[in-house]
Amino acid sequence: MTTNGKPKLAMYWAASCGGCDIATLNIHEKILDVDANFEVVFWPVAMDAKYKDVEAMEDGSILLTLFNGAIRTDENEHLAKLLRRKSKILVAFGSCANEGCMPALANLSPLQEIFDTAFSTVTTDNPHQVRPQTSWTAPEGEIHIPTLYPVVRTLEQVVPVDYFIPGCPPESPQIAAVIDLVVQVLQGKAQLPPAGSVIGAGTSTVCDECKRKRDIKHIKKFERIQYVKLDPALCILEQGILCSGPATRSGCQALCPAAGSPCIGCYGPAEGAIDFGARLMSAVASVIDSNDPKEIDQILDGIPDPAGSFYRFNLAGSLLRASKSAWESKA
Amino acid sequence: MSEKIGVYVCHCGSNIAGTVDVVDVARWAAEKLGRRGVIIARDYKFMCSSLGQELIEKDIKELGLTRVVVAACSPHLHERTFRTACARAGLNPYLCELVSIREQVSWVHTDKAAATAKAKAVISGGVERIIHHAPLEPLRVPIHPDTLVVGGGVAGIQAALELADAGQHVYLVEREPSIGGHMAQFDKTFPTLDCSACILTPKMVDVGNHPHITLLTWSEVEHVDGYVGNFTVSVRKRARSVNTSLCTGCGICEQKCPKKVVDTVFEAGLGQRKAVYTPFAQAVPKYPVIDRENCTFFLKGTCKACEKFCPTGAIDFKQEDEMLTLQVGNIILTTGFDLFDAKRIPQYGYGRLPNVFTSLEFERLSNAAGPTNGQIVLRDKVTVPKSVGIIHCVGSRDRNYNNYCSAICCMQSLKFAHLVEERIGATVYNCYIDMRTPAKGYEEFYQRLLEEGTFFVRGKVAEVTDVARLPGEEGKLIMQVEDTLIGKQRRIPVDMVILSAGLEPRYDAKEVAHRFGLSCSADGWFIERHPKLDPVATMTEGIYIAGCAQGPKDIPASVVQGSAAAARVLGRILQKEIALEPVRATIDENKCSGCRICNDLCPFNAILFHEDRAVSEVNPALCQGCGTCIAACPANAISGTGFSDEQIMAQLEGLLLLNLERVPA
Amino acid sequence: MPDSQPFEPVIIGFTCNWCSYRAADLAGTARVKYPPNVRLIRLMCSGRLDPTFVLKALAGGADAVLITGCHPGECHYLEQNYKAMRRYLLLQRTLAQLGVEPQRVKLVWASAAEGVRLAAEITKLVEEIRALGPLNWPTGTGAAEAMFASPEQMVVQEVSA
Amino acid sequence: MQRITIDPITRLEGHGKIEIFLDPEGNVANTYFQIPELRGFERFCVGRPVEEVPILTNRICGVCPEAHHMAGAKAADAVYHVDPPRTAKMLRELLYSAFYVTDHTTHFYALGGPDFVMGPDAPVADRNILGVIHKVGLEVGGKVIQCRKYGHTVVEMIGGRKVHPCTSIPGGLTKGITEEQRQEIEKMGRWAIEFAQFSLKVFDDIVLSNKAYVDLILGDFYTHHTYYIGTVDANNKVNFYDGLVSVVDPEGVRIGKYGPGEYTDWIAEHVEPWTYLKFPYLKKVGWKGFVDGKDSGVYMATPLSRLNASDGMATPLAQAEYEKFFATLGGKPVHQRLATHWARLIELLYAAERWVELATDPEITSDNFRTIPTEKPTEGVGIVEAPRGTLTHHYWTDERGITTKVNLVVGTTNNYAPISMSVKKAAQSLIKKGTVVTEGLLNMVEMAFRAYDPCFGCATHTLPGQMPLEVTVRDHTGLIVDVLKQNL
Repeated sequence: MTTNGKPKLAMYWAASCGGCDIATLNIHEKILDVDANFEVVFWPVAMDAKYKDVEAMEDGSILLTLFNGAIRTDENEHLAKLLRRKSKILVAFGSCANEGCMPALANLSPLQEIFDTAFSTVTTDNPHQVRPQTSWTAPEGEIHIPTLYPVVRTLEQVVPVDYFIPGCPPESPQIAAVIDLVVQVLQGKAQLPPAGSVIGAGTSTVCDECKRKRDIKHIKKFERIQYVKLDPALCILEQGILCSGPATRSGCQALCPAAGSPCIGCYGPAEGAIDFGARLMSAVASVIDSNDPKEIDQILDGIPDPAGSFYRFNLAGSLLRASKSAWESKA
Repeated sequence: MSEKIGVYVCHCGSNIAGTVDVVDVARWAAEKLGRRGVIIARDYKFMCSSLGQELIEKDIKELGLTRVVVAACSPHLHERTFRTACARAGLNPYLCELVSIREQVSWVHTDKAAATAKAKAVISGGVERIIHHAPLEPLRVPIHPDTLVVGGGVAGIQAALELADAGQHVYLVEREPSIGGHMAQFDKTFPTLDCSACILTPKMVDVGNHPHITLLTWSEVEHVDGYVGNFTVSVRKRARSVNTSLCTGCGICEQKCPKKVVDTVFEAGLGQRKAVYTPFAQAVPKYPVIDRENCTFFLKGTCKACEKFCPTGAIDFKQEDEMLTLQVGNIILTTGFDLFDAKRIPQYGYGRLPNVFTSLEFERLSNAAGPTNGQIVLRDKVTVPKSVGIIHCVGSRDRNYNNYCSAICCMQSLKFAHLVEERIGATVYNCYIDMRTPAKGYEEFYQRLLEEGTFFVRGKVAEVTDVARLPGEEGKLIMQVEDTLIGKQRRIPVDMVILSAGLEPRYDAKEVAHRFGLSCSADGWFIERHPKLDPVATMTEGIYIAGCAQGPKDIPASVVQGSAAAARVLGRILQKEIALEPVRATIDENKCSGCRICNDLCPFNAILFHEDRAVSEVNPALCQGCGTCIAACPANAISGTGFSDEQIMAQLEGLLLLNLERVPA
Repeated sequence: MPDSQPFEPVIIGFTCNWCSYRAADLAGTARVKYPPNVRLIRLMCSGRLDPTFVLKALAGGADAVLITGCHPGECHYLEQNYKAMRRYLLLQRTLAQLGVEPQRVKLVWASAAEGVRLAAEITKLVEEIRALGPLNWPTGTGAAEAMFASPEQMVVQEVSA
Repeated sequence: MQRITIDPITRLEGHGKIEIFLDPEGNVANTYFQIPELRGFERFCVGRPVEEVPILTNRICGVCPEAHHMAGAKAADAVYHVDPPRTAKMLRELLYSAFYVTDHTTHFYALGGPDFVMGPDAPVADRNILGVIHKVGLEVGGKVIQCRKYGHTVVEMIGGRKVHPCTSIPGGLTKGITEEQRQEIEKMGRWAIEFAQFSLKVFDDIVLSNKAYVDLILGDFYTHHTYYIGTVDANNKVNFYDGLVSVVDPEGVRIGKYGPGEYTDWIAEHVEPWTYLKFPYLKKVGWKGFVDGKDSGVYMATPLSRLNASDGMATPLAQAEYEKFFATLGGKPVHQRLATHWARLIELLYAAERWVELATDPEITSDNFRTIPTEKPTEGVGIVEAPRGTLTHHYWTDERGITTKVNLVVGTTNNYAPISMSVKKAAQSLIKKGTVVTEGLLNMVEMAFRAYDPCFGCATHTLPGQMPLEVTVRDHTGLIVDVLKQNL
C-alpha cells in the first residue's frame, strides 16, 4: 500500500443498505477534496484494500474512519473492533451505526422466526424446510457463513465511538460540511468538537426547519396518510398524521414534511434525549385531547403500530433495544 | 468524581435503628459509594438534633463537603432543617438531599435484613441524585397587600376583621344575601349559653362598616389565576335587583311582597320568607334581594308591588350580574359546612314522622327570633311536648355515613336538653354513644345537665317509630335503643325527637377546592399543609383555610382558626415579598424547535410562544414546577431545576445499584 | 440472585410530591406494613413522568414499575395527572409489542389521605410480580453483552474459510 | 482435495464469497458462491401499516431504493385496489427514469466500465473511476458527476429526497410538481439524452472498435444459454415501471407473459443450506441445478435479458441502438454476458428519452396526483424492473391495512443461479491443472459476474473499483501453500 503522507481515511459498511455510501458519493465535486486531502486506505465500495491490509496497519494509523451499518453478525463486530483499534477517530456514520435504523425492527422478533419467515414464503420451494447453516459440509469440504446475532446492535454498543453523524442517509450537504470541517482542522483553521458530539446535524428538531405553520395542539383523532389530503401549509401532526418531526434532530431541512409526508425520524433523537420513542410517545400522548381513559384508548387505536412508529429507526439504540422474545432467542 | 459527598444516617432513636442496621448502612455507604464521591458516612442517634446538625456543619467546614445526603425521616418533615444547617455552614441548601428511611423503610417494613438493604438502595439513589444538583437561589416575588376571604361565617368574619383592624384591605365574598353563616341561626351557644345573635351581630356590623373591608354578598368566586402574592380573582356579583345606593333597608318591600316562600336556608324549612327578603333582621348588609326564581314579576311579568311601594325607588328589575376582578396577595377559604341530611337514615323517620326534628330545626324553634318566637312546640305549632328524645351522632361515627366525629353534636345536644328543660320542663332523654366534652367548660356543662335531671342513655338508637306495642306508647314516638350501661333493650316513648345531625363538607367543596388549587381529604374536607404544625395553610402557597371547611369544629375553634389564618396572611404581607422554592422549568431556545407541543399543557399559562423567534418560553413566576412540560418536550429543550432528567435518571441508577462495581453476569 | 432464594422483585415507584408520596409517609406514620420490594422516587407531579424513566427502570433491571398520582380531578396542578394517564396508556401499548407484560407497569391513583390503600396496592403489585417472575432485561443484568459471541472466533473463521 | 477461497471477507451482506474446490489433478471440481446475509425484511415488515412498507423496503438497498419504493407503492396500490391518477403514475415513472439514468451511468463508468476502458489487466490502482477520468479526460468525470447530480435532483423533486424517496403512498403521491420544476426537469432530461449518446460513442470507440474486446465479449466462457425475463409494455417494448413480464427461452421464443397477479405461477425459489440467498427459477420449467439449457429453470433478469425478452425499445434513438445491438452480436437472443454492458447503455439512452417524454406531457403538472382509497385493503403485488432485474413486492394486510405477510423477489436475486454458474464456468476455463493463478485471472473471474452488476440481497453494490479478491490455495490437508492478492 502506497503512503503519500496524507492522513488516512477509511469508510466501512457493516449491516447497511449502501445508502450512506451513495449519499457520500452525492457530495459530487467535494469527493475530489477528499481525494486531495486524504489517502483513502479502506473503502470497500470505492476501492480495493483488504481487510488483511487493515490488520497489517499500525494501531491508530487511520486518522478518520466513517463506519456505517449496524452490528448484525460476529463479522460486523469483529471489523468494528478492528477499525476501532486502527483508527484515531471513529465516526458512527448514518442511522444504522447510530441507532440500528429500520433493519433493527428485526429486534422485535426472535431470530428463528426471521429464518422461518424468509425460508417459507409463497415462492419458496423448500419441502424439507432447509435453513442456511453457518458451517456446512459440502461433498468437497466444509464451508462457512458468518453467524447472525439474535439482536442488532449499534456501533457504540460494541466499541467506543468518537463522533456521531445521524441520518438515513446523512444528507450530502451535511457530509460535505463535515469534510470541510475536518479539512480545516487538518489545516489548523478549526477545532474538532468535543468527543462524543453529534456532528453534521442541528441542535434542535425537525420542526425548527419545517416551513409548515404550527399552532397549539389538540389531537382528537389520528389519521392514516392514504385517507387524508393534507393542507401543505399546516403542521402535519396537527392534521392528525403521526409525525416524528418534533422529536427528531434537525439537519435534514425537513425534506419529508416539505414533500407532504410526515417526518419518519431518521435523524434520531434530539440532543440529550435518551430514548427517541419515549420522547415522542410522551409528546404525542400529552396533546391527546381527552381525559377519559376509554376515549383516549379509542384515539390511540389510530396508532396501530406504536412500537414500529415510535422506534422506526431507533429500536437498537433505545433503552430496551429489543423485544423480550428477541433477547431470549438463540442464534 | 469531583464532588465530596457526606452521608448521614439517622437512628431516630429506635424508630429507624430498630429496623435498619444503621451502622452497617453507614459503613456500606462509605465503602461502596466511595468511588461515587462519598468521602464520609456517619450514623447518629438523632440527626435532627442540634448536635446532629452541628456534626454535618463541622464536616462541611472541615472536610469541604460539596454535597450532603441525610438518610432520616420524610423530606416533608425535616428537609428544611437540614438544608438550613448546610446553609449555616456555607453550603448552598439545595446541595443537601434528605432521603426517607423512616416513613418509607423502617416504619413500614419488619424484616431487618430487607429493610437495611432497601435503606442502602435509597441512599445510593440519593447520592447519585445529589451529584447532579446545582446551587439554587429561591425565587422572590412581591406580595399584594389585599386579601380575599371566601365565606362570611364566623370564621370568615373573624379573619376579615383581624386583617382589616390591622389596616390591611380585605374582600369578603359571601354567596348568601347576608353574612353570619350558621352561627346567625343559633339561639344560644354552648357552654356559656350566651345569645348567639348578641355576640355575632356586633362583629357583623363591624364588617359592614369597616373602611378596610369590601363586602361582597350574594356573590361567588368564579375563577382564580396567578400565584401567591399575585392572585387575580374574578367574582360574580349576582343581581340583587335592588339598588343598594338608594335602598335604606326599611323593609317595606318585604312587607308588601305578596309572594311567600318556604325558607329552607335560614329557617331550615320551618318558616317562610318573601320573594324579596333579607334573611333575618340583623342581616348585614341590610339590603334585601329579590329571589328571581320565585318573584311573581320574574315568573309572570306582573306584580311589581315592591317597586310600587319602595319609597326610594331602589328596586331595579333590570339589574344584571356584575363581574369583578380583584387583585389579592392571599386567599382565606372559610366556606363552612353542610348539615348531614337526616333523611338518609330512614329508620329515624325524619321527613316521615312529623315530630322528628333536625338540630338546625330545633335551633330555629328555640330561637326567639325564629318562626315560633322561641316556643318549643311540635310540628302542629301548638302542642308543647312533654317528653323529648335527643339522638347524638346522627350520620357521624357511623361507617354507613361518616366515620368521623362531628365534634359539636354532644355539646349541642346537651344545650338542647338544657333549653327544653328550662323552657318547657319536659323530660329529656339523651341517647349518646360516647359523651365527648373536651374543651374548656364543656365537662362542667355536662355535669350541670346530669344534675338538672336529664336522662342519659348510652346506646345508639336503632329506630324511631310511631308503632305502639306497649301500653303508654300510643300517639308517641318510640326510640328503640340498647342501654349498654344496663345491657338492656329499651323502648323510650317521647313526643319529640331531635336528631343531632353531623357536619359534612359543602356539597360543592371538591369544585371549590379545584378552583383554588387545593385538594380534599377522603372525607371531602380541605387538606391543611400539616394537621398539627400547619393547620390553616395549604399545599398551595398563599391559600389558607379556616373553620369547618377544614373539618368539623365548634365556634371557638372556628374563631381561633380565623384569627390564625389572618395572622399567617399578615405575616406574609409584612414581609412584602416571598421566597418561592426555585423548582421551575426553563426552555433552552437553541434546542426549542417551536413545535408547540408544550404550549397548551400548562394549567397556569406559564408557557408563552414567541411567533417572531418561533420558540416557547416559561414565565418562572407563573410556573409551579410540576414538570409536565419537561416530560412532554420532544426536543429535550425544557429542563427543570430540582427535578431534572439527569437527577431523576441518576437516582434511578442509584436505586437499582447500577452505580456499584458491576459483577460480571 | 442465586436460585436457592425465592424471587424477590425489584420495583421502582414514581410518586407525586403532593399525594402519593405523602400517602407513603402516612402509611409510615400509621406503621402500615408492606413488602420492601418497592423503591420510591419523588416527582413533583405524575405529569413529570417521562416514559423514559419507566423504560430506564425496566432496562436497568427493575421487574416492575409503579406510577402513582393524584386521583383524576384532584391533581395538585389541576390536570397534569391526566397527561400521565395518556402517556401511560400509550406506553403500555408499545411495551406490549416489546413483550413486556402489562402487569409490570402499573398506574395507581392515591391521594395524600390514602396511605393504607397505597400500601395495599404495593403489596398487591409485589405479589403479582412474584407470581409473574423476574423480568431480567439483559441490559440491566449485564447478560446482554455476554450473549454475543466473542469475535476472536471470527479471525479463525476468516483464515480457514 | 485442494480448495481456493476467493474471499473478500469485508462485510456480511458483502460481495459474497467464492469457494473453489479443485480435484486431485488441480482442476476445478466445484465452486460455491455464498451470500452470507439475511436481514429479515419479510419478517419485520409484518405488523407495520402497509403504507409504510414502501418506505421500509427502501432500506433494503440504498443504491436502488427508488426501485423498491416503486414496487412497494404499486403493491400498496393493489392492496387498496386503487388505481392512481395518470399524473401520479407518470410522475413515478419520471422519477424512476431519472434514477435509471444515474444508476446505469454509475455502473458503466465506475463499475463495469473500467474493465474495458482501462483494459482487463491494467494495474489495479488505475482500474477505477479515477482511472477512467484520467484516461478519457477530466470532462468525462465532470459529466458523470453532472449526470448523477441531475438524476438525484429529479428524484428529490418528485420523491422528496435524494436517497430513500418518501412520497409514494397508496393511491398516488403526496405531492406534484410545478411548471418551473417541470421546465428544469425537461432541461436536464435533454442533457441526459446527449450524455447517453456520448456514452454509447465512448463504448463504440473504446470497445466495439477494439477486436480484442469484441472477442472477449463473444468468447465462450462468458456465455450461458438460459431463459430471460423482462417487463414489456402493450407493444412488447421494454418498460421499467409497468407492464407484463415477458419470458423467453434460450432460443429466444417467448413462452409467455405474466402480470403481478400471476408471478407465483411462474417464479419459485430454491434453497441451499450453504448460503442465505435463495435461487429463483422458472416454476413451469423446474429446478434442475446450476445448469444451462431449455430444461433448466435457471433464468436471467438484466438489461441484456430485457432486450432479449422484448421486441424493441419504445423510444426512437434507443430503438435504433437496439437494432444495431442484435445486428452486431448475431441476432436474438444474445447469450454473452459481457454484452450486458452494451445493453445497459441502450437502456440508459431509453431512460433519458423517456425522461423527456414524460417531462413534456401536458398532464405532468396536474394536481390530480392522488386517489383516496375506498375499498377494504387485502393483498397486492407490485412489479417493476430494477436495473438489476425484475423486482417483485407482494403484501398481505388485515382489514385495517396492517401488514400480515410479505414476499420479496429482489432484482439481483433473480440472477443468483446464473451468476454462480458464470463464476464456476469462468473458474473452470481459467484455472486448469498447473495454472498459476494471477491477478488478471481473478479479475476475469470477477468480470464474469460484474456484468450482472450484482447487488446482493440488494444491499451490496460494488461501486468503483472491483471486488477485492484473495485466493488462498491449500493442499488437501488445508495447509496454505500460496496466498495471492489481487492488489499490491
